[in-house]
Order: sequence, then C-alpha cells, then structure tokens
Amino acid sequence: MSANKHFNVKWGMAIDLDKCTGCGACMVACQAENNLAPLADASNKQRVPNWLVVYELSNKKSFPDHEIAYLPRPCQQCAEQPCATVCPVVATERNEEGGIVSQIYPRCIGCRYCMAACPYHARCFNWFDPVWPKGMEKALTPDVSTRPRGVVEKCTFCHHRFMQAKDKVRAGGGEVYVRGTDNKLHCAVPEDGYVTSCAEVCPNGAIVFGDLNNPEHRVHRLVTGNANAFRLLERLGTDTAVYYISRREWVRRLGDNYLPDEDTQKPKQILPKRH
Amino acid sequence: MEEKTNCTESPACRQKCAAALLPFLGGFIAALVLGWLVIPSLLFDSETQPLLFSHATHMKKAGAVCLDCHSVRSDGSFTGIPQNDVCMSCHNGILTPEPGQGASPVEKAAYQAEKSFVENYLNPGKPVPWRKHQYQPQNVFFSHPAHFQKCYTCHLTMQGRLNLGTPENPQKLCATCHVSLEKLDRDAPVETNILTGYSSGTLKMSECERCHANPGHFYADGRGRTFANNACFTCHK
Amino acid sequence: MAPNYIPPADAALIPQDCERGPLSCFALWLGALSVILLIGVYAAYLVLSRGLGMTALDDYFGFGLWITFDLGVIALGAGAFFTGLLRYILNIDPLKNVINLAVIIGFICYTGAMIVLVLDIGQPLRAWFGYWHANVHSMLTEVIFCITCYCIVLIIEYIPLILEQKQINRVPLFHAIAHNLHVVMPLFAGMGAFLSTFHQGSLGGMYGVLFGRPYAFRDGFFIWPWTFFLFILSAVASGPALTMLIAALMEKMTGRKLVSQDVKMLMGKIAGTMLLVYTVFKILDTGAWICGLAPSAGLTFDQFFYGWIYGKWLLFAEIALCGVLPCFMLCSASMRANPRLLYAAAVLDCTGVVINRYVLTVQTLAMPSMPFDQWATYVPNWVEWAPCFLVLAYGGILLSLSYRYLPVFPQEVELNGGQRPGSKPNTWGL
Amino acid sequence: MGFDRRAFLKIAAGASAGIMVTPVPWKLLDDVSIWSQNWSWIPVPARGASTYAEVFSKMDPFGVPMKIRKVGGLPVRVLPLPEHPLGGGLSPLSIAEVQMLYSPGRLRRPLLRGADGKLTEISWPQASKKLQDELKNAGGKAAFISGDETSSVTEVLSAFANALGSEDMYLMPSEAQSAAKAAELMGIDARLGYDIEQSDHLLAVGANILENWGTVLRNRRVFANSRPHSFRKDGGEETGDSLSLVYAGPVQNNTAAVAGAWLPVYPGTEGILALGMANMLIEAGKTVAARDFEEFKALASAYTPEKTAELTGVDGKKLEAEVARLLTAQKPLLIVGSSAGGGAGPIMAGVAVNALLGNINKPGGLVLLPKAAKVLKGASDLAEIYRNDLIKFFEREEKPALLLIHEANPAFALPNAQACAAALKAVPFKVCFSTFMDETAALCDLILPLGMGLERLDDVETPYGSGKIGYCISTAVGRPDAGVLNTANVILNIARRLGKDLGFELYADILKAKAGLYGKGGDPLAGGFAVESAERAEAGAFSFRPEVLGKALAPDEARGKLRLAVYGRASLGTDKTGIPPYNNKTLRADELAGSLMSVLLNRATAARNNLADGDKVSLESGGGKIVARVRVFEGIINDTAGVCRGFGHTALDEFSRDKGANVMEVVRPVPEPETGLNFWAKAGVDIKKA
Repeated sequence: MSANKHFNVKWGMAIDLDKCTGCGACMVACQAENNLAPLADASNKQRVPNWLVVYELSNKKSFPDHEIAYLPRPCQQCAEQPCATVCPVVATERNEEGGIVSQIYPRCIGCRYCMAACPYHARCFNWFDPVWPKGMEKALTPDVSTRPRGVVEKCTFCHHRFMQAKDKVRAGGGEVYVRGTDNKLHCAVPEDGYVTSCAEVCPNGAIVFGDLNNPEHRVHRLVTGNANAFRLLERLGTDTAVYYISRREWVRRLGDNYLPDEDTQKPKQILPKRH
Repeated sequence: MEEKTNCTESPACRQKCAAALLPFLGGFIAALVLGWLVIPSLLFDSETQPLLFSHATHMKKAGAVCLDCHSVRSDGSFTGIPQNDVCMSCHNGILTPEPGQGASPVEKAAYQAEKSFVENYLNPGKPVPWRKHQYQPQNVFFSHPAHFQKCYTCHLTMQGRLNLGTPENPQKLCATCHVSLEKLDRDAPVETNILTGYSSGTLKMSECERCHANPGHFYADGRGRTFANNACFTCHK
Repeated sequence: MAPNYIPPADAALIPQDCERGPLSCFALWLGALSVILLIGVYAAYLVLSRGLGMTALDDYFGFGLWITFDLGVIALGAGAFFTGLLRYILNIDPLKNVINLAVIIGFICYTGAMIVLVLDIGQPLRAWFGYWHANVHSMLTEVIFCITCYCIVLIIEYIPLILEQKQINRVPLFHAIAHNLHVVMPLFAGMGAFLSTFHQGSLGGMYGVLFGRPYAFRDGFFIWPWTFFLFILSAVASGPALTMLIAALMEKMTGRKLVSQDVKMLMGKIAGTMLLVYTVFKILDTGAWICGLAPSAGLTFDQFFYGWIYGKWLLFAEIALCGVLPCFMLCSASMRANPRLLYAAAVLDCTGVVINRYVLTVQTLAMPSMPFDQWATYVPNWVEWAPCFLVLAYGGILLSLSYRYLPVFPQEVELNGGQRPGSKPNTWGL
Repeated sequence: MGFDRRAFLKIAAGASAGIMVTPVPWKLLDDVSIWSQNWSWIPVPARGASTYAEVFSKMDPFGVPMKIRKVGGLPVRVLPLPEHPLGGGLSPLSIAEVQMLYSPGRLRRPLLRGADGKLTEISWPQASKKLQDELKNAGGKAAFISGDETSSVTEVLSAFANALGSEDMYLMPSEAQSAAKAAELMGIDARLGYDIEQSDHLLAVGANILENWGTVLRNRRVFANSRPHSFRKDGGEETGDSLSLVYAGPVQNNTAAVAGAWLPVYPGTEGILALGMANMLIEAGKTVAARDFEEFKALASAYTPEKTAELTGVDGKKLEAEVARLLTAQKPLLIVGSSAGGGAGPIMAGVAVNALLGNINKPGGLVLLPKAAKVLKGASDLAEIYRNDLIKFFEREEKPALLLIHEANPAFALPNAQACAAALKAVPFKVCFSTFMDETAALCDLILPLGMGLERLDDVETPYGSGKIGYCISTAVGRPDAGVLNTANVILNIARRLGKDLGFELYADILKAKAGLYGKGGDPLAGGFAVESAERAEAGAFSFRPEVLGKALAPDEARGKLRLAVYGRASLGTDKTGIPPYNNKTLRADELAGSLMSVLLNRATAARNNLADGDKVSLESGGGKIVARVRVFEGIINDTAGVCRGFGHTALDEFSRDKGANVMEVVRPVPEPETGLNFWAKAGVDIKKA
C-alpha cells in the first residue's frame, strides 16, 4: 500500500479512440468473461454492474460540425490509487507484480468508500444478489468467482487470464519472470498469451494490451513519446495504466478538466499527493 | 437488603455469598462443556465415499505416484479428482480376482468395491460422486505448477526431512498441504462444515500464509525463501 | 412537590423528589415512539434480507442519507466528549448540570450511528474485518476503531448513571461500582476526548483524502487534510448547542425546569466560541479551495454547483446563514440572554453542520469527475429514511426512560423546588 | 435456595462468560463470514477441463466465425477466431450466444395451437406427423419463408416447395436481395462483392459497414489493419492511413464516428448522391464502354451538384471534395447500401459510379462473384428466390393454405409490422421453425423448436458484402439436451414420406456434397471449416439501365413532417434474437430510459418542432404510432428523426420485452418503380408531443 509501488511488469492498455466505433462488444465480452449477471431492466445506468463502460463523447458543436467518439473505460489500474488506500479491510490493493489493482470479494464488507473515492466510476456494487435465468448459470466460467450481494466489484484486467498464462508457462517448464535484452525483468508470458477479454474481442483492434514496461510490447511503443496519447484525469496524479490515443484534439481535451483558457499541451500540474 | 452491606465478616454470610455464586459457576461450567466438547462436533456433517477406495492399494501395491492420477494439464490447470477415463487406463475390467471362501473381509470388500465401480460407474459412463477432502473455494486460484516449480527450487536438493521428493514423484511435497493418504486402506470420511460448506480438510488462509506471509519461510532467522508473494491476487480470483 | 401531585404507579422507580406524569401517558408516548421504531425495523429487515438495492443508493451515490445521518449525529453527539472534557479535565464546574444529558445524547448518537452503519455496509456479517484485517492507511479504519472504542467509553460513562437509579443503587455492589466509576470519570473523559477528537477528525479526513473528488479534496497538515480539523471544530461547535437544545426541548415537553438558564447560556457561549474558530477556518478553507485547489484541478467555481438541488445557496446557507450568523448571535451576551435567540442560533448552528456533512457526502459524489460525465442526483427513499427515524425514536425512548427513572438533571429538584404556583401543567404527561 | 429469576440471571451470566472462553463464538464469527462467501443461492461455476470448438455464428447475419470454449463439455464462452478469413474479434451479439442457449425465450418442445387458441406441448413425432398432414393437404398452396439466406436450408425448402408445386418461396428482404435485383437489372449474371481489403479509399453511402452492413467483422478488420494507431511526436507528423474511409448517411452512426469524414445526407437519397457523383465523374471525363452510357450520361446530367445538394441535403463543397478524392485515389470503392429496405435503385447507382471509377473486378473494387453452388436438383437459384417479394406476398388478398417459416420473424421485422402480423393471422395454418418464442412464433399454429446455431449442423455460404466466395460449416457444440431438431432434416423426412424425393436423406449429406463442390474433401463436418475462393464472374452484358434508374431514384413528395432515418445497433441483436441477455447493459441512458427509447433530432429540428431534449413524443405515419423521448443529438441531418431499430419486442424474453417501440410500425413500404421490389428507406413521420 505504500505509495506508487514499482513493479517490473506493469500491465496496461492503449485504447485507440480513433478506432473505437462504440459497438459494445467489449462490454458484452467483459460480462460473459467475468460472470456478471444479466439484468432484465438495465436502464438505470447508476445501478447497472458494468466493469467496462463505453462513453459517447461529443465535441459539443452543432450540426453539421458535430463529431462523436467513443471511450471505453475499464478500471484504470492506478499506480496511485484513490480507492485501495481508503479501503478499511484491505479488500483491494495493488501489491502484485503486474500492478493490477485487486478486488477480493470475500474480504469486502461493502462500505463503498472505494466507490466514493474512484473518480472513474470504475467500481460497481452488488445491490442485490445476482440472478441468472434458469440454466444460464451453466454458462458461468470457472475462472472468476461469483459475487453475492453487498460487495464491490470492478475490472481486474481479466487477472485470471494472467494467472492461467503464468501457469501455462510453468507447466511448460519455464520461469515466469525472465531477464530481457534490456537486462530488466519481464514476464515470460508471450505478448498474445495474456490479453484481456475486451481487447481480445474488439474487431477494430482498438484496445492494445500488454506490459507498459516491456519495450518489446506494442503498448509500450504506442504510449512512449506519443503526443496523441493521454490518460484520464492525469493531473490527479493517479498514474493510471490505461492510455487513450486520439489524433483529435477535442477528444484529448476531454481526457481531463481544463480551465477555458488552459492549453492541453501545457505540462500538467499534478495535484498534491495524499498518500 | 440493607443488612447485606455489613455482613462481609460473618461466616454464614460468606457461605451465603458462595451459594449465591453457585448458579453462576454452574452456568459457566456448562458453557465450557458445551463450547469445547459438544457444539464443535455438531458443526460438521460426515460423509463417507460412495466407493471404498484404497490409496494404499494404488500407491503401495500398484506403485502409483500422485501425479499418475492427479495431474497438471498442458494449459497449467490441475485435474483434481480423476475422471473415469483415468481409472480406465488400468481398470478395463475387474482386476481383483474374485475372493475365495477363505478370503479376508478386506479382500472381499475390495473386490465388491471394484465390481461396483466397473458396473455402476465405468460401464454406464457415470462419474463417481467422490466427496472431496480439499476442494478449492471458488474464490481461490491455486496453482499446482507454481508450487511444484517454486518449492522444488530448494527442496529437491535438500536433505533428510526437508527433501520433498522429486517433480516426478512429489508425494512428500503434496503431503505438505494434503492429507497423507498413502497408508490408508479406506478413505476417511469427509467432514463438511454445515455453515460454510467447506470440508474440514480445506486449508484456512492462515495456513497458506505460513509460507506466503513469511518470505523468510518458517525460520525466524530468514533462512530459506518461499518465493511467495502475499498479495491478495496471488491466490484469489 | 406540587400540591396536587399524584405519584404515578411506578413511583418507586422515579428519582427522589421528582415529579413525573402518569404511567399510562408515559406508556402511550413510548408506544407512539415504538411504532416509528417498528417501521424502521421493517425497513432494516428489507435491507438485510434482500440487499441494499432496496434503498435509493446507487453506484454514483454509494454514500447517501445514511452516511450524512451518521456524520450528522456523530457531530451533534460531540457534546458528550466536549462537555466531558470541559467538565472533568478543564474543571468548568457548572457543566456538571448537563454532563449526564450530554453523555446520554452522545450514547444515543453513537449507538444510533452504529445501527445505521450495520445496515449501510453490504456485508454486516463481516463487519469485524475492520479490526481483524484493518488497513492502517484508511481513514475509515481509524473511524471504525475510534467510534467503537468511544462507544465503549460512552457505555462506561452511562453505566454509573444507570446504577444510580433509585432501586439499583440499593445493591451495594452496584452502588460501589457507580461511586468508583465517578471517581475515575476524568480518566474516561480524557480517553473519550482523545478518541472522539480523532474519529471526528478522521470522518472529515475521509472526505479530505478523496483526491479524485475535487469537491471534497483538501490539502492538509502532515497526513491530515484540513477537513480533519474542520470536522473536529464543527463538531465541538455544534455538539454543545444540540445538548442545550435538547435540554430546552425536554423542558418544553415535560413542563419542568431541568437545567438553569445560565448553564444553557454557558453552553451557548461555548458553542459560539468554537463556532467562531470553526467559521474563520471554514472561510479560509473555502477560499483556498476555490482559489487554489479548484483551478489546479482545471475547474472553475461554477462547476462545483448544479441546478437548484446542488446550488450555490447550499454554500451560502452553510457558511453565512448557519455559520457566521449563529456565531455572531452566540458570541453576543445580550442575544444569548434571550432564550428565543439562543435557541434559534443553536438550531442554525446545528443545521449548518448538517448541511456541511450533507454536501460533503452527496454533492461530492454528484459532481461529474470526468469531463464527459454528467451531474447525478440523489433523493433518498423511505427505506433510507425509516432507519433514521428508528434512531430518532430509539433516542426518544432512551431519553424518556432516562429522564423518568434516572437522576439525569442534578438541578431538577432545586429548580422545581416545592411550591411553583406559576408552573405549567405537565402537558405531555411525561 | 429455589430457582428464581435471580438464579436464572446468574446462570445466564455464568454461561455467557463461559461461552466466551470456548471456541464457539469465535469460530461462529469466522464461519458466518465464510458462509457469506458461499450462500447457497448464489450459483457456483462448474469446473472441468477446457476444450475448444470452432464454429460459425448462425445468429449473427454479418459473418462471425467463432471459437467456443467448453468447460467439462458445456459451452461457457464465445471467443474470437482470428485465423478464419472472416474472423478477428466478435460482434456484441455473437459473444452472448452461449448465454442465449439458456435464454428464457427459448423453445424446447413443439407446440400446437388447439381449437381454443391455446398452445399445448406435443412430441416431435406428433409434430412431424401434423406438419406432414398439413403439407399434404396444402400441396401447391403451401408457402415458405426462410430467414437464412446463407444456409442450405433455404435450398432444401426451395426444392421442397418446387416439389410440392408451390411458387411461393420467399426470403426475408435483405441487402443481398436488393443487390441481386440491381445486378440482374444491370445485366450482371453474378453476385456483387466488395474487395475492401485492397481498396485505398472507401466511400460508404448509407452502408453502416462497421456495425451492421455486410461482413462486419471482416470490414472492421480491414479498417483496423488499414489504420495504424496514431503516433505523433511532439510537433511531429501524424501517421498515415492506408485506407481512407468516408461515410455518407443521415445519422452520425458507429461508422461515421471513426470515418475520416461524415457526409450528412437525407435518408433515402443515397442513390441520388451516387447519381450526382456519377455526373461529376462524367464531367471529369470518366466513361464506360456500355451500350447505354450516353443515355445514362443524359440522366446523370440532370443531377447537377446544385440539384444533388438540394435533394440530398449534402454540402456542395463537401460533395466536390469527395468526388475529387474518388478521382485522386488509386483504388477507390463506393459502397451503397442500407440496413434494409433501401431498394435496388441506389445500389444500381453505386454500381454505375464504381463502373465509372473503372474498378469492377479490379483489386480493391467492386467484384462479381459466381453464383452460389447448389446440390439439390429441384431447388431454385438464390437469385430466382430473391425475385419473389415478400411484402407483395403479404399484401396479396389470396392467402396460402399453409405458411412455413424458417428462422424468420416477419411479424416484427417487416415494415408496417402490424399489417404483416394481421396478414399472417389470416393464413389458415402457420408453422414456424424458431429458436425463440418471437413475435411470429407467437402467431403460429405449430411451433417447432429449432436449435440455435451452436446446437445444430448448418452452413454459411458467402455472406453479402464479402469480396470472395466463402463456405463454412458449423457443427453443434451446444447442449445435447436441447430437444431441438434441424428444419432441413424434418423437411427431408416429410418429403420422403410424401413421396417427393429431394435426392438426399440427411442434411449432413447435403453439406458434405456442398463442401465437395466448394473444394473441400475429407470429413468436412469434423470441425469448423472454411474455404475461400477468389474466383470472379464475368460482368456479362453490363448496362446502366438509366430508364430504370431514373424512375427508381426519382425524388417524390414528402410522406410526413419529418424524414425518418432508421438506424441499427449491433448490440440490439437481430429481429430473430431480440436483445441478447447482456446487451441491454450496453445501451446508454440517452438511448433507452426505462421503457422509453430515444428519437434523435438535431437542435435546429427540435426547435422548429417546438421540442426539447427529454420531451415525450409520438411518431405517427399511416396509422402506425410509436412513442419515444426526444434526444437532441447534433449528429443527425436537419428535418430528420432518427430512430433505432430492434426495440419494441413484444415476445422473446425479459431482456428484449418492454424496451422502446418497434420503428417498423411507422414505416410504410412503397413499391420501387421498375424494380419490382418494395422499399421503405424514404419513409416520413409526423411528430407530436405525447
């Protein structure tokens, strides 16, 4: 829980907003992969458990100069988490190689303080017990545990896939962490050996997943030194692991709060750190 | 009532006070008996296996090792309790000769069990509803390959008690967490906690933490390394 | 004793020389409160058996009425620790006349908050994880520890009062316990002050550390954001005011003098003084927030407010109407001397603190955190209101019982001594 | 000392103290919290070994190959199959197919409507016998509708219809039908295909190619591959794309969101836009050696840039720019289409533009694909079946004696849905093979449960929009206990019993024979299998047919206060499936609030109609009426109301029901002049505050 723990491996995403058409495949895949229950009425969006939400962005101009973009928002896996630091029972933490913020359902007491803390609305609460139509529970995957009412859940970058990928390496006799050509420790799981469900199903390849610290991974190359890459609410200093890419200036500007006369390109003032 | 305040010296009064304490003591002792002896046993249901299964026969007589029946798949997942097809690799038919007149009850029981297995499960293709001593809670991801790999980093070459066998025959390593069954002719009944649904053999997290929370392993002086991470996500899903 | 006084059926239990209404009236009053209580129990049953989905809370408003209520009653219950501190540690002797009441109110507020908290957490069966698996970095952990510890302190402070009940006190053991507890009470008052200061602060800290929520986030001193200190100050500024108000309310309802006016004025003066300190710091804090933090987060002042429901009037009401104004009123000796103005100021004082707790809880969460997000609104439903009224009814019952059977007010006999020709009839029958 | 209240209290106190020094309270405290992890009413996923099977989605019409993950033999997940020629990613519908195996709307037993109008469960042999008897009685007066144009089941039904002497064999209206008609009219004896892989500039007119037009996954993969993730060093240059995409249409839809430019045009004027572009291309010197080029040139010359801009609402400068881009691009390609009901005329105009661009049968151009192979001798060609217009059939006074519907939901999907449902009701005996209890099934007299794609053996032949001939066989991977049968097998069996030999006994044999025709030997049914062929057909006697085009595209008077733009979203499923279980969660609050869906109006249009964001309005046309909530959205052209299709199911399951209204209820089909089809892209509506 110490501040901004450094890990050799930092799983992250680069989401290309110029490729995302907002079809929602990632949202559906996420639910099937992570055993979320369907809802007959899902129109109250503040009560709908969705680990990944696709927002529609608008450049706020009138027809015909109007433009739209879609922004998928998984858990941002902050290195400086607003959430984990406030959890009273260590049900959520960022403490494992890879830098994924965990969420432990049997530990969570459901106080929802983490939800109040998260500015990305990445966390959802189980307001009721999950209900699957009769028989549909047979389509649950054994990879992710089902959650009862009264606990908070969130995107885990399909962490179970990371566990499975590591086991595959081990079952093949390999070591999970190996020294790369840059003499740093990297994960021996091949780049396509661990991919989140949302990234996997996106037909547009809008979501690129990999190790931000590994120079051989696409995601590293995409976000390093790319002036078109930005992160959400960067000035909060959350140091998130999810990057967004857009060549459209107005889209990039929607990544953070700016005063009307402020320049997006200006180095951002990071709010003072708390923890 | 009023006189009570002045009676502390008189023996009769002391007797009276002691008598007054008796119900308290009675309740206290009754609670102790209930709490230590009666209630804990009420908390568990006991179930026997559907078939007599002897780990001793398989391991001692047939010379099997753990991994022959409980193995790691190529994707790294663990098979757990074997399916019939694993049994079938040996038990095409009934292997035990039909016991004669003078056969011991043990032999007769073994024959009956195998016969029942072949006739009731193997041939109709029904899985045997084995009761599980240690079934992972659904929120736990336990990696067998990780433990094989990491524990053997040291224990393969260690001597004596600390030698935990080899990756090919990891019986002693298995027995570190699992009930040691190789000497049992009859599987012990499975005790299930009626409240939690877990068997009594299910490890508590504290038992995982004996290694995971102690990078210095069991030694206070820091000898040995567990290679274990105690992050929640190491084991939870 | 009034000449026409008929001792009620339970006279044997009633403190010496104190007039109380007929038992039947009292039972009726308790019955009415119990109905409210039972509605709350039903709402609690719904929440515990079906889930928090029965409330109007949602993923944006994980905190809502209940947390506002908890924070409100805990702040207003601060009269207990602060009066205790002043009475036992700083030896402000006149406060002995309200200390019992302050303790009871504190006890009601804290236990009431705990009742609501049990409903508010999704997995109450795991509530003990807060101790067993504590995260020492979380302000909430500090809150959990301090509130429960302080609750025990309040129980210990309440016990001697119960043991002083006429019949119980006849048992020598209980008499001895009560006496000895009184002797060590300064120790508990000290502990209470320590624990209470920290959890009041931590409750404020809970919001101040939310660096993802610019409405609540504050800079601070060492690990404590300014809200930490503001919460302590606002609690001590409003706690005594509420204690005094409840004393006045009880006098109205029972028709008997319970606390002398000079003691009430003293409480008002204490509240006013603390409110002055609080308001000064609150204004400074608000200024720094608007001029410093907000622009550095890329936000303008206007962006913190939305429509009528989360409008700027709330800020005005909190700071000017319910901060500066009552502060002025309470600090002025002449205004304090006028009971109506004294009570009005106290009401404003308490309201201001409740508004503060409300906006920090609800408006913080309602405000869009991402630029493409939208304001959300929250209106609690009856399932949330009912447990709050349950706590109020529970408090009413506890106060009524305490007043009837326990020697809560040392001045009561003296103030209502013998002949009071002008005394009002005991209208409420309590 | 007797046992009094005081003694009891003392015992209780003693017991309380005693129990605290036993493990009981602490163990219970712990166990109770563990219990809260394992509540018996929360399902626990089953465990087992993971196995994988490759299949092709039969539910998603836009070409979705997929890999099914099974655990312990039961399917649990749909995963992408990037190795497949059409693969890469998944659609929001296909991902939920495993969950839909257990949809509450599934049909599991044959149902027969009794004289009292109630449905009762019957056995498959009873159902089969009943169907056989009814078909025997109906004979040549039986009619057939297939909702699956890529499957060989359609061929079986066609062969059977022909054997019975029935001429009423229909497919649900589709883009493929309009395209087939366009090709036929222009003298092209082939199917239209689009080689987008090799194109460098793609202008999609009305075709929402990244969401619900053509082979969507393939389209999207091509789009993704052509567009490297943008990378710009501070002050540096932008990375370039290998394919530029422009979308023209009334609504700024999912394709427009990522297209390089959005060209707003009025709904139903896509053909005119193409014609206007043709004119400008001819002006720029483009010609085609066709017998009626001069007549076409004369027709096109009427659509001057000014006239085109006026009729389509397109910005004149933008139009010029787009034509210039078509001229400068190396391999430009124009795709004209709609989500359905656009008619053949616009597609003809599109073919004309492509012909002018000289890209027909060229890499990156409009390609002509050979016709689908057939193995049943008695079956009609797909192109012949496409000639039959289903809307005309429903409008016909004289009803067939029996109507057999396979995998289609005309009561929901066709324009003027209520009239269709009424016409359906008038048919004496209606049979449907359906996976779900949909709106059409609910009207039928005999309802036969059809396996979902995952539960049946079926094939997919060249979905429309593909640039190559492709053939895939999909095997059953789903639940063995589904209680479903394959339509083709039931029909083959009945045909045999009625003495009509169709040449095959089992559907599997038909698929094997077909796989052989497409060049795959061995056991094609062994697993997911796909062949692809780049074979091209000849253009034949290509002509522009300006006399047809001119009438088909002629602008006509407005049909309401506002033009109606019907758009679609992939996550809403299809007319047959309804909204898959998870997918209503993908809808935003501005798309569906409670049970009220949105109608899109731009600010100016809303203001002109005295409407504001959030107003509840009714949309009316020709007696039909739906209710919606105004969403002011600047991504829609003026004087146009945008309504999403796929809402308003009244049957199916709770994930589809009570959500919005079916826009097809206010859409009225009109005959397209000269083409013999009905179309409904030019619908209009009146809007009123409700």
